[in-house]
Amino acid sequence: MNTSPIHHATNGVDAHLAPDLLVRMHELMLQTRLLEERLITMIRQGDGYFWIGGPGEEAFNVPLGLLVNKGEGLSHDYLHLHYRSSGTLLALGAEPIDSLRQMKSVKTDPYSGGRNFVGHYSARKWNVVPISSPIEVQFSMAPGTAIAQKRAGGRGITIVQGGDAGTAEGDFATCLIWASRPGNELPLLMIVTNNSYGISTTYGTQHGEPRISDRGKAFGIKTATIDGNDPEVSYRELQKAMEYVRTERRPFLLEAHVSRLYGHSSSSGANFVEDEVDGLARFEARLVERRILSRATLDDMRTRMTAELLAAYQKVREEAPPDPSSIWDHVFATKNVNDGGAR
Amino acid sequence: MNTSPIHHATNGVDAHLAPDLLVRMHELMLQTRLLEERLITMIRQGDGYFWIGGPGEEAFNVPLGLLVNKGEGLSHDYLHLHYRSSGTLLALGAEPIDSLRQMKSVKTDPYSGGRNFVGHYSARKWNVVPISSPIEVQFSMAPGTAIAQKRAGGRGITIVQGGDAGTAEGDFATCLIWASRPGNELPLLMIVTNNSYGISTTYGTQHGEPRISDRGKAFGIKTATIDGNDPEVSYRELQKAMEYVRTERRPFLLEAHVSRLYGHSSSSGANFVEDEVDGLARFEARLVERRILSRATLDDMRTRMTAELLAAYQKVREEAPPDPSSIWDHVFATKNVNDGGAR
Amino acid sequence: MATMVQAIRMALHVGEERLGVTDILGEDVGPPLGGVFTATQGLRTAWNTPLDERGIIGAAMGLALAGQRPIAEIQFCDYVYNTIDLLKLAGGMCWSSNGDFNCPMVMMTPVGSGIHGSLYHSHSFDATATHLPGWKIVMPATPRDAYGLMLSAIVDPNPVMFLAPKALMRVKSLPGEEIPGEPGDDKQLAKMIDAPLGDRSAWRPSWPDTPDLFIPFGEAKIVRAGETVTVVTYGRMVMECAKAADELRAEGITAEVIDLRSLHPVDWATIKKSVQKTNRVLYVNEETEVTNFGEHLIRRTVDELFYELHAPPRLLAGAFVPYVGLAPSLESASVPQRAGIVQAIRELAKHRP
Amino acid sequence: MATMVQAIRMALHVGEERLGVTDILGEDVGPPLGGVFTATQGLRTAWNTPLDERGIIGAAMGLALAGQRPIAEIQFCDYVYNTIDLLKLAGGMCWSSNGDFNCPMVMMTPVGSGIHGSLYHSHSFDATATHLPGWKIVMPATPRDAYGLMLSAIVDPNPVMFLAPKALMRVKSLPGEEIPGEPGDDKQLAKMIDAPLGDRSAWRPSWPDTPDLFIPFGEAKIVRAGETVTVVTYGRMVMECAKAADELRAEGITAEVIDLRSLHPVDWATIKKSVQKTNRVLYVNEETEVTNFGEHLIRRTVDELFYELHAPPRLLAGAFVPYVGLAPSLESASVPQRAGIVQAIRELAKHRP
Ligand SMILES: Cc1ncc(C[n+]2csc(CCOP(=O)(O)OP(=O)(O)O)c2C)c(N)n1
Ligand SMILES: Cc1ncc(C[n+]2csc(CCOP(=O)(O)OP(=O)(O)O)c2C)c(N)n1
Ligand SMILES: [Mg+2]
Ligand SMILES: [Mg+2]
Repeated sequence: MNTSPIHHATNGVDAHLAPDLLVRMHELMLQTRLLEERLITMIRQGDGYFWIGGPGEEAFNVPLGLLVNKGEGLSHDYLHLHYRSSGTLLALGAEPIDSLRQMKSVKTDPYSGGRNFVGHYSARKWNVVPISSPIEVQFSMAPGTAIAQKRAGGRGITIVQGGDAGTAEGDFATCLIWASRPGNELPLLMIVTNNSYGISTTYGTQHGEPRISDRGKAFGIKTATIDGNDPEVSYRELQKAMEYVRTERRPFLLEAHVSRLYGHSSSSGANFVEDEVDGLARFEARLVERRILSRATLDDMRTRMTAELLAAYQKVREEAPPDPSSIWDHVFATKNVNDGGAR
Repeated sequence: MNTSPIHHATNGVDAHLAPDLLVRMHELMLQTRLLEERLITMIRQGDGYFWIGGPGEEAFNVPLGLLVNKGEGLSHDYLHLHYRSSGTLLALGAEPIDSLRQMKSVKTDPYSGGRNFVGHYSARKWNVVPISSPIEVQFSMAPGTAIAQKRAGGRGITIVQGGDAGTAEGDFATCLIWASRPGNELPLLMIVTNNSYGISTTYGTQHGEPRISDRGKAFGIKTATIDGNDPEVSYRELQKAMEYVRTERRPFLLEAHVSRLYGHSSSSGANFVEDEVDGLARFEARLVERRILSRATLDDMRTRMTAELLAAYQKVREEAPPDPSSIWDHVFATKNVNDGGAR
Repeated sequence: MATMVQAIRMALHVGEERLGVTDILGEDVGPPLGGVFTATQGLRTAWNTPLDERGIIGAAMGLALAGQRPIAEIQFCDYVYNTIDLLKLAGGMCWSSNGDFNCPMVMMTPVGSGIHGSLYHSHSFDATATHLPGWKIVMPATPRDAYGLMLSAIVDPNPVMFLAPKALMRVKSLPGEEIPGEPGDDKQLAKMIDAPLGDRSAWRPSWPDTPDLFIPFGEAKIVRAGETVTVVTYGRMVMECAKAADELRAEGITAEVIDLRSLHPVDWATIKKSVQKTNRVLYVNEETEVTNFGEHLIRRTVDELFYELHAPPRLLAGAFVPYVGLAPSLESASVPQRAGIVQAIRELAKHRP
Repeated sequence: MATMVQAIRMALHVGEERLGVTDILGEDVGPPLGGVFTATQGLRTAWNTPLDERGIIGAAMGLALAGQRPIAEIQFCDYVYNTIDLLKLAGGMCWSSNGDFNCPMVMMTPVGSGIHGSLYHSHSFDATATHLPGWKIVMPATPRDAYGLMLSAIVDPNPVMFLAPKALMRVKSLPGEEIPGEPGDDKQLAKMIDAPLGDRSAWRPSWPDTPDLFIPFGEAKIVRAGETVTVVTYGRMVMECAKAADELRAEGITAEVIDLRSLHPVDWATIKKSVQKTNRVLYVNEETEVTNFGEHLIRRTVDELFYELHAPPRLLAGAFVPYVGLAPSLESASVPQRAGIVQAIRELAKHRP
């Protein structure tokens, strides 16, 4: 594998990513952060009941979203995400206002019609399967889309992502087993975003495995553990891993160390945590240092996006709640919508 | 670890086990085999509805039973076994007739009162917790007895055993995680008796891990893969592993390759399989070659034990079925019996 | 005449040839065994999975989300209980995404007692299953119904549970209840579609040409017409109730026996009409009796038919003990038996308000 | 006055100090958090587990088999559904071994809606739970009952489920319903046993001296005496039903509200006596309504009291949809509300046979 041209092309430690890509990544990272901060403000103001999200994971999740081969159907990538994936969704092209809608539980929430917590996306047009609250179940489902893609051939892959604590659930092991069946190895990128916490419980008190990614080794699964707080590292390592999965049609287990910048959720206060690495701030400093963006530009961007989010919030505040009788909608499907995509 | 005196004492590849131990192991192995064959005969004659058992695993399970520190309570070993453990139970001192009783579903069945399938033991006096049919659940329960033993100190350990296919269940991963929590490593010997089959499905078609024991490595768990068809190897390796677990109070994952000499169960015909290694026959040939036992003695033993089992069968055939109203017994316990042992 | 297990196999064949079934997955469902009851022998899309029920249900869900048509087998329903969270997710997929995704999969699993299955091959699943919103649930009592309900399950855009009474797997169709297209001669059918004993690597089935026969969900079947008492049941108990009805005919008691065939949706109209005629109703199933689907039906009965009842509606179900024991004395004390059904119908018939 | 969560904490303290509790295990139950509802703050034997519900239940079973007294918390009952197979094993341990082993463990978990919990923090578990033989099941509606039922759960030799209505966690005891020994002043109690915000590493609770108070299982409590209609409920719905009864008093309708407190065993005698007096009965709970424990109680009602009913027995329960939605408009359309209870009681009261 290591001799494939793709790996060479991205392997050079000094090879910087193109400036316009860096700018694009930064823009999405900033947008993600401001969106999450707006959501936190909303919950503080009583415009929602619960907040959970991904501030601290932008440096990993934005590159992930940019690298996804997005679209509907088997030739595009399937995404089995969890509740910290706003960066990925914005990078795919999601509208920030729609997250405000889900936070406010209004009828126009395109992800769940006012039913689910914020950050619980579903976007069939991009193969983003419904995000659910139970930890790690996505790792039991992901082999299914990957099996379909293995059979279909092509370059579409399945991406599944979860936290570090969740790897203690049997579903994580299920995914390792199912991804590596001899002769049926799956085009499946397994991602663990390791923030060293499950709510209040630190990784080190519950896990004897120094690297979660090592769990892939017994199965012959390729692995890596990376600094997910660095968007350039994330981008390059994700690109490598994805290219391997796309072309070899075999699994890869990627562990990314990330931060949890506002604690677990609104239940734990959603206050900024000083002693965690802020990947966005670090990246901005680097962009300024490399003269790719100026401080003034950064300030302008922040002001503009903040205003946009405020305007969006004011709009959402006026939107209607779902009708009570809508609880009866979609208990059953009347037709199969999943195979409507161009395959 | 490797420098501990115990390991040296048992490590020498040439150090034969004492002849009386070999004779004792052989006797129990033969008894186990004949018991299983008697049970198969019973099912053929309509004296039972289902047979499952351990012919082919005697060379591993008998040494295991002999090495157990048997008794009730935390200072003795807890056993979380599965349905192929007759060799272990006979080595602990179980009466063969009691297995016939469970096969015949009579009231006198001491393991379940005529309720459960044969081979589903429960023996509180030896810390053998109830064996149940669902695959691998014992791996989720075993950490519990081991936690109690870790706290109690002493040399008592927990032993959990299951098949190869069952390691695909999340419970196996649960056991790895719970056994290796930093600072709370458990005195837990995890055993996989790998016969390369789950019913009709071969290991190689479903499992990408060349050695199941390798799954322990990411967790810093000590591991070994051994030839479980050789009772001398089994004895020595079990002794080493157990001594490590007893003294270090840390987990060990032992994979033993064994045979499945009469197929999966009566559902698959329970016919002798010619192309698997017969550990008992191989061991007998070795004992004869080393002049520890003669062919004539072996023949006599076989004749005597066969007669004993026939007599036991004739006795059991006359025993009464459980009363219909006994279904209401033991739905609830009226007192706690588990803490009655001397602790 | 086809047995139920042959009927299921033929339906699965039709499914994979004509109705888009892409995967029949489960433990031992592929070659060489083709299922512990032989239900999946010779099927093109059947493959063996790891021994991991969560993986099986999860993979089927993923396949369904990816536009495939999976049929997931749980080898015995006794082993489905570590997947209830996933079943809930599957049943709630369409609702939780507000219609963005649906989850068209079939979960098939053998249920019930009657084969001396002891603690872990005797479970029923209908109480737990009917409490899961978003699932359609069927349970055939004849080979023909198994065939037709399976075809309907395959084309449904929702998750469908196909509960197969294991004691009926080898029971044959009755005359007049054939599967269209099945060969009249049992031996011939067996030769065509049952894998031979021994080495099967070269064997290929030769499938009879059985047409589509979609038995709609929510249509019960009146198995015995009667005037005195309504008996509502499903699965293995259908035959027992029918025979109980036959026995009672000599006493002048005519029981109307209704085979629900599907539990969600349930054919309430047929139950209602019958109870309005007989004014007495007995519900029979094998499940343990506390928080039992029959109790749901009793609730509906008293909600809508209270003043038309000439006797309290009754449930005959499994004893509320942890398991069905292996000894026949235990099994028959735990699960409704013919004599008990006869007795219950007789009591209802004789009951004077 | 103690809140329910404080009452649970005090009971657990008594458990570990006097009744042999060895382990209080679960996700985030140990320091620093002491439970997502603070139920396990400051407890000596509370420790954090990996994020693995199967491991939690399994470890508790192993601990119980090894003579320990574990209390296993599932953080929300919404996350218990991948362990039903283990719960079945625990409930069947004594039966399957014919009395050789028992399994004395407590499984505690928050249940129900009412905190804007959305899809996965609003589940009820009583339907699934009551279908599991071998378990005792309790569900308190007041702090004092939580205290007394927990103590009884701890000393029981069987597996006991302690279902805590999450919406009531912060509700305080009413006068006359204090826990014996609790300080009269809320602030004082909070200072003694609630962990401070911020760094808690040096904090130690100071426990009030609360005596043993074993509330026996199977004894319901009459929360409102009445003559017109019997209302049988538990958990969060007790308060709603009591307030509904209070509202209706002005109309001359007196509802007798019964808080079951334990579901297995259930206090049938109290229900029966009340229904024999009122001749009308409403069952209320939050669970989705198909195959619901209230339907079991309706079955018992028609089995034993059919001819004493002046109206069909009714169930008011959760809508049979996959989840409770987050928007208040959705939640109130899914779960019984006060107005609906009032209406149902009124209808029963006015019903003329
Ligand atoms: C099955 C399950 N158990 C418990 C919870 C409650 N819970 C929500 S988030 C969380 C911690 C998750 O930690 P981790 O997997 O590391 O992800 P992170 O939140 O740190 O990104 C827990 C225990 C849940 N949602 N699902
Ligand atoms: C949870 C569960 N799923 C399925 C079964 C049915 N079953 C019984 S034995 C078996 C195969 C077990 O294989 P393995 O773990 O390798 O043990 P072996 O029988 O080979 O010793 C299966 C699938 C079961 N008992 N439990
Ligand atoms: Mg984490
Ligand atoms: Mg095996």
